[in-house]
Amino acid sequence: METGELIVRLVLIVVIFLISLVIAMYSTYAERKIAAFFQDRVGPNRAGPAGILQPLADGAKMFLKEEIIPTNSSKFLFIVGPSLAIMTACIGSAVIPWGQQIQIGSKLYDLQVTDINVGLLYIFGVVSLGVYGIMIGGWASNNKYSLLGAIRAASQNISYEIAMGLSIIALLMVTNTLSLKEIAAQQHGWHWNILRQPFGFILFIVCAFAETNRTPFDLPECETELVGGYHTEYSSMKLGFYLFAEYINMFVSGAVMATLYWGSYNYPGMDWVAGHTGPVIAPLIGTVVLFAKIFLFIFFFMWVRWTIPRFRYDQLMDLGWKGLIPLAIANIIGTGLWITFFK
Amino acid sequence: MSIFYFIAFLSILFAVLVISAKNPVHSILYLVLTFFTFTIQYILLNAQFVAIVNFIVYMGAILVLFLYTLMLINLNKNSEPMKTNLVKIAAVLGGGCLLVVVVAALKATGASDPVLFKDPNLGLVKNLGKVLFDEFLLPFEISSLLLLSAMVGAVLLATKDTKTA
Amino acid sequence: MESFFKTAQTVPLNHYILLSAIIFAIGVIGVLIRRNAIVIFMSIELMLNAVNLLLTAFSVYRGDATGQVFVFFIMALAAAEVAVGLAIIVMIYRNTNSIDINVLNRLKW
Amino acid sequence: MESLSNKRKVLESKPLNLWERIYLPAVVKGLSITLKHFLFKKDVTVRYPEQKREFSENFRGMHSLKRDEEGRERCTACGLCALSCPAEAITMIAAERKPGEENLYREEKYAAVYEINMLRCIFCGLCEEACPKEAIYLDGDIVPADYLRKDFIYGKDKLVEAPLNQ
Repeated sequence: METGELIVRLVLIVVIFLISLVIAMYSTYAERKIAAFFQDRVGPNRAGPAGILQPLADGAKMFLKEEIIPTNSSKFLFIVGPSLAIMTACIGSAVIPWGQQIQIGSKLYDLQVTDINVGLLYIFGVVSLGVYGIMIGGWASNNKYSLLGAIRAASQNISYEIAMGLSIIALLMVTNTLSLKEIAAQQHGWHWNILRQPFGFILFIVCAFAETNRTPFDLPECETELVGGYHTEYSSMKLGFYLFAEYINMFVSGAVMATLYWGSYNYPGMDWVAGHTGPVIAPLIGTVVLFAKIFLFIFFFMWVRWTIPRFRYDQLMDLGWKGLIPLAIANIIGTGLWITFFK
Repeated sequence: MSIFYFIAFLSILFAVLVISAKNPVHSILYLVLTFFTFTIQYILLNAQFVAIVNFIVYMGAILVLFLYTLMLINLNKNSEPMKTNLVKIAAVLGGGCLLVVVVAALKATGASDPVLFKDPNLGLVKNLGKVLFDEFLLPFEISSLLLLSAMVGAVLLATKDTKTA
Repeated sequence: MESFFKTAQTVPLNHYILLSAIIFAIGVIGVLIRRNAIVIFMSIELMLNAVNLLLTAFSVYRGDATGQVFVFFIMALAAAEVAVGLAIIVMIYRNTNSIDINVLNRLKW
Repeated sequence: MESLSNKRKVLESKPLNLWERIYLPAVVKGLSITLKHFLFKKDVTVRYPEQKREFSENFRGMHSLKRDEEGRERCTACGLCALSCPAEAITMIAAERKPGEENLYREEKYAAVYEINMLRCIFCGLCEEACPKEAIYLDGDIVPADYLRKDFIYGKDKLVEAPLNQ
């Protein structure tokens, strides 16, 4: 790897890291604002114009709060839990292609940290690892509610991972590759995968809700039953890490859904735009389009949160095992038949 | 090259910690770390697909299941009653003997060629898929049957018996 | 990337075998010294993984994908084994309120 | 048991049929309702410190100690308000009026110290009813927030009405 490419990669890593942190910060603000609009309220509007500085105020509050480590907790693991949660949330974005190749000077650079040829499985692995942060934190707190939250998180994540994997398999049968870069490139113009796998997408997004622990599947932190769920004992920035991890997860899963199903950086008429703007501006427009899609998904996550009540735990398990998994298998069979007979 | 030895050292260290940790939850977490070092070994061997499947299946599913079961059972007694020291020493001796035999056999063969990547694309999905669905199609199908029967068996075992309970 | 993988190429096959043997022996010792059924189970997983590593190393050494395909079969087997094994352990726990294998020396409760 | 008032409604909880078990139609319906609120409905909140909703006529807010038409304090420190207070929020120390203070206090006895602990007060208005001199009324604003507990003990400086000719 030559130095030029290395520098671009490093810059990209830092930029993506910063972007995901900033987006996570402002997701908290957006969540509160959007919740307010859905409930005919105003939302935070004190810190700065229209409350735009609210995340900074929240962050300062988080840092200044007293940090409590329960006496009977397993202290090392108590600290490892939130760190692991935010780490697994952050590394998922490494394989997502953020745009087309961009031309700097006379060279083409990928807007992707790394293109491993099992990229999709990598994301899947990172997602499946995400539950460790919750489980370790919940167990280390030495608290019944935390432990129950951790157990719920574990069984929920394992159950929905299966359905998620099966829905991805149907997608793979269509795309014939595991590399996210190629999947993104295949969806040129308006050939988005959602048109070929609408049913798989619905399964995927339901599983994504479960994997990111968002309402209606936020049973691990269900405050009506479990006080605070797995983060009952957490305070200060360690709690902040858990909350942050949830929002980063939301951002990354939005990016994955946009990349896999909604055409990544592609948009109808992109060739015409590329012809008129040149090789530097056009990929950037594509990146903007990708981010617009991601923001739409984040909005959708919040929209659903403030609309749909939480599932009961047995309903959640029923939906996962008796609903989504058979449907995902049916989807695979249907896709197979379609490929065999119509392609 | 030195990466291999470092990672190998870590694997052995964590493996020893797995069997020596008093608290079973700590054992599992050390096992996670051990498997993570294995994943790195696979990547060093350029067996990308095996690496990622090891990552997903072992770390993401099997060990979470272990952790889940352990938390479900929730043994509040901090440590299980350990076996007596005599048994422990005997066990270590037995394991050591096994190791010595294997190493001796290895010595007898005397082969120590370096591992060369004859085919750099060996561990990639395309290559493995072709072998798996061509040569090993029947074992593959049979393993799916195995998984299905295991699933049925697990559900049957874990369901509470309504007659006796 | 290419130069990165060159580093692994100088490791003799012997050392992979040695590493696997050590891990395998640790797994065996773990089975022998522990009384907690779950930890014993984990030691078995450790042994399976030692074999996996060795199979992959051989596969790369021989330039033959068969070894890696076998790793998948072992993983499928391990998954099945874990599902059934953990179900049995949960069942044992329900009956005896313990997962200590020394309690299990009776054939009938 | 037979219902006496016949107001009881019997809710039927049937098992969900297939259409309901897909969840999606209900989900979409719910989403459309919330989206309507998101896009079209005006927010109903009052931005409090800047905007205030009008108080009702019988609103009971902060206390004020009244003066009579000549600007003299009406309170005679009889202690009936303190006695009637269910939350025991009121304390006072009485003093005798000196000659030359007739323009300040209406009666011979007056409250040298009059304190209400606003953290204890439940704004029931019993002091207002108990007062024989019509000296105390709960006609003020909402008691403002503060940082320290001691700042919620309101003395005469905050309670007594401003003098008339100012």
